[in-house]
Amino acid sequence: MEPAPEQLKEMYRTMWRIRLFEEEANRQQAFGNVQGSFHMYIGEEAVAVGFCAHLRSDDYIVGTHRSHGHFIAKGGRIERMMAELFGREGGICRGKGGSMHVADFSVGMLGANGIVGGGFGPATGAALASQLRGDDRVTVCFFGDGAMQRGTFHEAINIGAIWNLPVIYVCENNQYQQWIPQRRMTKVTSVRDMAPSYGIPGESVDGQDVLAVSEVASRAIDRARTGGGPTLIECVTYRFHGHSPGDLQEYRDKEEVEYWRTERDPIQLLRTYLIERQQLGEDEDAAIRAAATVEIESAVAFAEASAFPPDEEIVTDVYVDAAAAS
Amino acid sequence: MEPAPEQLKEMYRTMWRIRLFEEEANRQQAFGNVQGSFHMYIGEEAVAVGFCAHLRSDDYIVGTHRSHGHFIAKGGRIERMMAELFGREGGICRGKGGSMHVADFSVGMLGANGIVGGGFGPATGAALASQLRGDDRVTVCFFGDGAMQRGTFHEAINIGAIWNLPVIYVCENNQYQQWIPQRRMTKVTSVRDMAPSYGIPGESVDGQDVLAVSEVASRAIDRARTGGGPTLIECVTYRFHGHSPGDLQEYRDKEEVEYWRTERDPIQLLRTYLIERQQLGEDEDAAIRAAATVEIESAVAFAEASAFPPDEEIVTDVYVDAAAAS
Amino acid sequence: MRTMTFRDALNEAIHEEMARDDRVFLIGEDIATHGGNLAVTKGIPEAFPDRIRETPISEAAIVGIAVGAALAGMRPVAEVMYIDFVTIAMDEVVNQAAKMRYMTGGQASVPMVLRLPCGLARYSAAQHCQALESWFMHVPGLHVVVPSTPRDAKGLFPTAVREPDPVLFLEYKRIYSLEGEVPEAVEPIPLGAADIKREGEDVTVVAVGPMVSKALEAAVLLEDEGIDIEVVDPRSLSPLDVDTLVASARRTGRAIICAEDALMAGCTAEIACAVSERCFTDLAAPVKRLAALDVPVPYSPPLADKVVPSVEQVVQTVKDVMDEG
Amino acid sequence: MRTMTFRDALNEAIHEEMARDDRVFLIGEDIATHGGNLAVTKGIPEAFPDRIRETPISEAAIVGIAVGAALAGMRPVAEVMYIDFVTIAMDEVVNQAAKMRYMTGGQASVPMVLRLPCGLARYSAAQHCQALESWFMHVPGLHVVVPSTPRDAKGLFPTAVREPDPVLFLEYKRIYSLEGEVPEAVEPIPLGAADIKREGEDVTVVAVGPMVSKALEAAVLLEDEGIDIEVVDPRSLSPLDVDTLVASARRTGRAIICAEDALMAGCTAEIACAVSERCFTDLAAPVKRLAALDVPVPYSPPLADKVVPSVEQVVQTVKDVMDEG
Ligand SMILES: Cc1ncc(C[n+]2csc(CCOP(=O)(O)OP(=O)(O)O)c2C)c(N)n1
Ligand SMILES: Cc1ncc(C[n+]2csc(CCOP(=O)(O)OP(=O)(O)O)c2C)c(N)n1
Ligand SMILES: [Mg+2]
Ligand SMILES: [Mg+2]
Repeated sequence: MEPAPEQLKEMYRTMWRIRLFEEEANRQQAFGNVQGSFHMYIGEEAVAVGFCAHLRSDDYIVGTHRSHGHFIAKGGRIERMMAELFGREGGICRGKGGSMHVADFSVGMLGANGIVGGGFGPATGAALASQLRGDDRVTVCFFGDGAMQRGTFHEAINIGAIWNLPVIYVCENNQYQQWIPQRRMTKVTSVRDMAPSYGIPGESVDGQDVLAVSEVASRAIDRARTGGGPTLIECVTYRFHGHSPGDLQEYRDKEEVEYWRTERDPIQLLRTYLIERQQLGEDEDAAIRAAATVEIESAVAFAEASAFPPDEEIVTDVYVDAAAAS
Repeated sequence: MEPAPEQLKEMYRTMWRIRLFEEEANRQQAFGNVQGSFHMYIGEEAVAVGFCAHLRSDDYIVGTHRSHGHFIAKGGRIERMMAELFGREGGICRGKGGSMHVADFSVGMLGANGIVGGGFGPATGAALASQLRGDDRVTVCFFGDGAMQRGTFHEAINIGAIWNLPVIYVCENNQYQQWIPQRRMTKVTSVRDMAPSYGIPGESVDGQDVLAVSEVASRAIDRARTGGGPTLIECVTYRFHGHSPGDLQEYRDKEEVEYWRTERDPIQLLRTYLIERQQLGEDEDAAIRAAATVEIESAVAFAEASAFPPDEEIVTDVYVDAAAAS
Repeated sequence: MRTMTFRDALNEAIHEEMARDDRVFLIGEDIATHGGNLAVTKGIPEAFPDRIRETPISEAAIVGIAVGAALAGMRPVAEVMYIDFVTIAMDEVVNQAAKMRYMTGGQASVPMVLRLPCGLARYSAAQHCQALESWFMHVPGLHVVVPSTPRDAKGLFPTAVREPDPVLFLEYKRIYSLEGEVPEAVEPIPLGAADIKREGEDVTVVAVGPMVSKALEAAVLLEDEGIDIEVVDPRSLSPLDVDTLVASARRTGRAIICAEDALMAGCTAEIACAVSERCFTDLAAPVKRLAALDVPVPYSPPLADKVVPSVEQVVQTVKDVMDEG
Repeated sequence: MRTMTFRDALNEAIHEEMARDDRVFLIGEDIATHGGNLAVTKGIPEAFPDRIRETPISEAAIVGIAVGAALAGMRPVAEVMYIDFVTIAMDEVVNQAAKMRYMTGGQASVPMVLRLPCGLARYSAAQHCQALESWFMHVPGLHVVVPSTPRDAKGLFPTAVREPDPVLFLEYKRIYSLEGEVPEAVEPIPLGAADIKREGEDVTVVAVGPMVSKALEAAVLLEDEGIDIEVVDPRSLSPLDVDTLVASARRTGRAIICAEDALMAGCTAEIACAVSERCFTDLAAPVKRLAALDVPVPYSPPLADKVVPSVEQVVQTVKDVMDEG
């Protein structure tokens, strides 16, 4: 079922917010305001957006090391993520996590993860919590094509399957794992082909086409929510930037990158689609970008205005603050 | 290709040696001469024997926590295994390993393992050693149906596959993992169905029929030896005894056990086959058992004659003995 | 007062916590069959059929799932069949459970208990007999609890379940059958509260887990020789109640630290250091450690029996310390 | 003498060992691309194309495969990209590699090196900055090596490769770029041989890994104040050269143990204990530990910078110890 025009525009808007957030964060990274590990999601926006469009605010998602997009798509507070990247006390994790650990529990974003494949167990566990409580929340577990080779993929999906948990395993197959082409590290041509090992449905979808993603996502989420159990979904996508800043990218052809950037940009694809159907006018398009730009600018302002955490913060949050908790 | 009668009789003999070894060890366990974890292979003999019949002495095998049968089938020194179970210094591991750690490196038996699924990596590594050296050895990795759910299964087989290593992954599907029926822990009906996840051939075979096992084994071993890469093979089998001594076995029906013991005993099946084809006479049959009985009796005598290791042995073999090594 | 075994006391505590709070559930291998691998979860499947989950042999997932369920508001009690297998789930314990609160700036809470049967038992050799408390002491964000008596098991378990941060609950297998007095109702015992199991004047013997009853036996033997030892049980190793240990050592002027983990970089090193640092001018003799040999645990029963410290070794070490000053 | 970085010294050592022995091969993630994740394996794919294996993201398999290849007669040098991820392969390290020789009564040999880049760097937060040496010191059957200078890296690596038992080779990421003198030919440095990096009279400063250069800097500052410290680098933590440490502490009468791992149950606890036990009557002040804070490593740069001991802290601790006695 095709999303309503307003819903599509909302997706379009969210993709722009992700894109502009990251472009700005990348600039800030170059300036030295953002330190640490930093992995850009640009090019893959349709995946996070296509899935999160169908999630409720009390549903859960579990991210990866490349999770700015997941955070924004799930409705996380963007200015607090920027402050997090700046390492400030106004950061969503009070500056303690940084890019690889962004999380916003107020909207069910249970955290990025510095451990590739570290999210399979926790995502499955969040889904188990829903099942035990008898609520109808759904958990979406995002992971990379590289993460698929971790043992945790196998262990957790098997359990998700035998217990029929409300969880969707979403492989963001951007075709590279750090500097290595995915095809060298598996003999399987599609991640979907691994679903039979767990006796669950598998799907593969064009991850640049947010409509396609949205459709597959909607079906899988509905199924999970109504007791139909897990689905394994591959979204074929591409990261436009290097694995992390300074990546020389000698492992892939410039033409390949160029092709994806120009022909397969999920934002441009949706834009063309909307414009062709006259669901988006030039003005509205400009307004969407302008609003996103303003939002990102104010996120930077928020981050800059926030102080670095005081030294005492080094030792807090290791354990619950007993005084505060009681 | 059917094995020659002499080869079949050799398999028959080896199955008896395993059976009688374990029956005796089990008695010794009841007497208290054998302590520690103790898992019996009786009922599953055709698997180890059907595979090892096609291995050279310089090929490698990697076992499980249930490895007396693998040890004997690969040609390990039986009296030294008995002494090991007795915890004596004449034991194959000088009494330090016990049942879960029997190994005989002189015949390529690289060790049982107390960690379920602990063998996948090491087996794959042994096969990598052969590939790096350019020798034509093959490694057989035995594992249980329960081990299939460990992450190591997934990680190691994927690497075995992408590197095309000379290794055969053999699932001894005895339908239980400790006290839990395998079917509760996976939605897959045959382990073979997981082979496509790794892009390698998968087979499933009646593990009580040593001829069938032998045929599948021979093909897979030949393929591995000639550069054809790994195979994933399921042997459907059954353990006649409990998981370990004292197992109440409330989790399975007595009738089921009875059925497998009487109708599906791999030794009796082969015996009937040989007798029907007049490849084995009553006398020869009796002689085979008698010889095995004598062998086991002398193994017990050897074990009893061996002393417990002296106290100083507690601290040796933690690291190489520098004096001895130089 | 009624007496019961450590196993039964723990079982009772599990029952009570599950009855009290329906967010508590059990997850692990073979826990709902035959009363569980080591018969600790007897009766739970009947009493709480919906809150006990038997898993495949997937330790990394067991712990990872517990982390996720805890993040989502449940109170998982996970079991890894033997502590030796927690090696498979160290990422989940160390990088996920322990660090989540910190990495999220306090947003996340991981209120989970990880039950870890540990130590020697039944001659099951090197991969089934380990004691690994010092690894977990070294990881900020974890609590490490080592009960030594049925009563402490009964009192520490509810504390562990109610704790908002992850607790590793170490169960020395050899004391499951230890009998002891357990009141009908036991107050939850706070973490970080050492317990003086026997008062004494001459030597402070800090004893962890199964060393507690050995130290108490040694005390009786030493009494005959006119030596009066104080036996202090830290009960939790993280947090560690250094104050109580130090106060005792200051009073007696001598301290021995006894545990069943391997000597090198073991829990005895941390405890001995903590005491030494603060009692430099108070001690008549150096703090001594009594721990397991630095070897994998051998199978052969006569060898295995010599790996961890015996009552006789406690007695001898106390005498040595008395002789030294 | 020529100078080079720690990274280049190690790279040269890898080249030389691979040229010397064709059983040596490398296995790990991204090691053959862009010179490896931390640029240590530069040039190896060109020089030894058949002996470098890039793997999927499968740490348990990487180490398990190394164990198997070692059992079958090869000399694997495995890399886990950051020590934080060795948590995924602890079964392979602890239950397989470390215990194989013992469990098989000496039949098995596991001559493998596990390279573990560790410690803080580039503000990569709690899951990419750990220092876990004490875990491995606690496991009988493992060797633990922590080079602190380019020269030691060059001398310790061949020893590690030639060792018949598994060696964990800890590479503090922040010292990859440290420059130092390295002779054209470096003799392999035996394990268990501490090195006195600076002789001094007043205080023994035992320094592990990156703390060595900080201690040397502190020495210069302290000289101005008339305090003369001796800086001792254990170089391997298992085996640990207690004799050299004790001899130094006896001579100076004061000892401080400095490392970058977390304080509680860290490597400083074991070293401090070993010295305290044997120097009871020789010391003018208690042995002091200087280690990382007991916290996960925070991202925020100003906080992260305060987690491990600084030169100033070394200076201050030395002064405190001088004041104490
Ligand atoms: C367990 C683990 N191993 C290795 C790494 C280092 N690492 C970080 S990202 C990455 C590549 C991940 O590839 P993929 O899962 O495809 O995600 P992508 O980066 O392509 O989004 C690697 C190897 C890690 N963080 N965790
Ligand atoms: C990693 C690990 N988890 C759990 C155990 C405890 N355990 C020993 S044998 C066993 C069942 C194994 O089942 P399977 O692999 O099917 O082998 P089988 O016993 O049937 O031969 C279990 C759970 C173990 N030894 N190692
Ligand atoms: Mg990828
Ligand atoms: Mg089985």
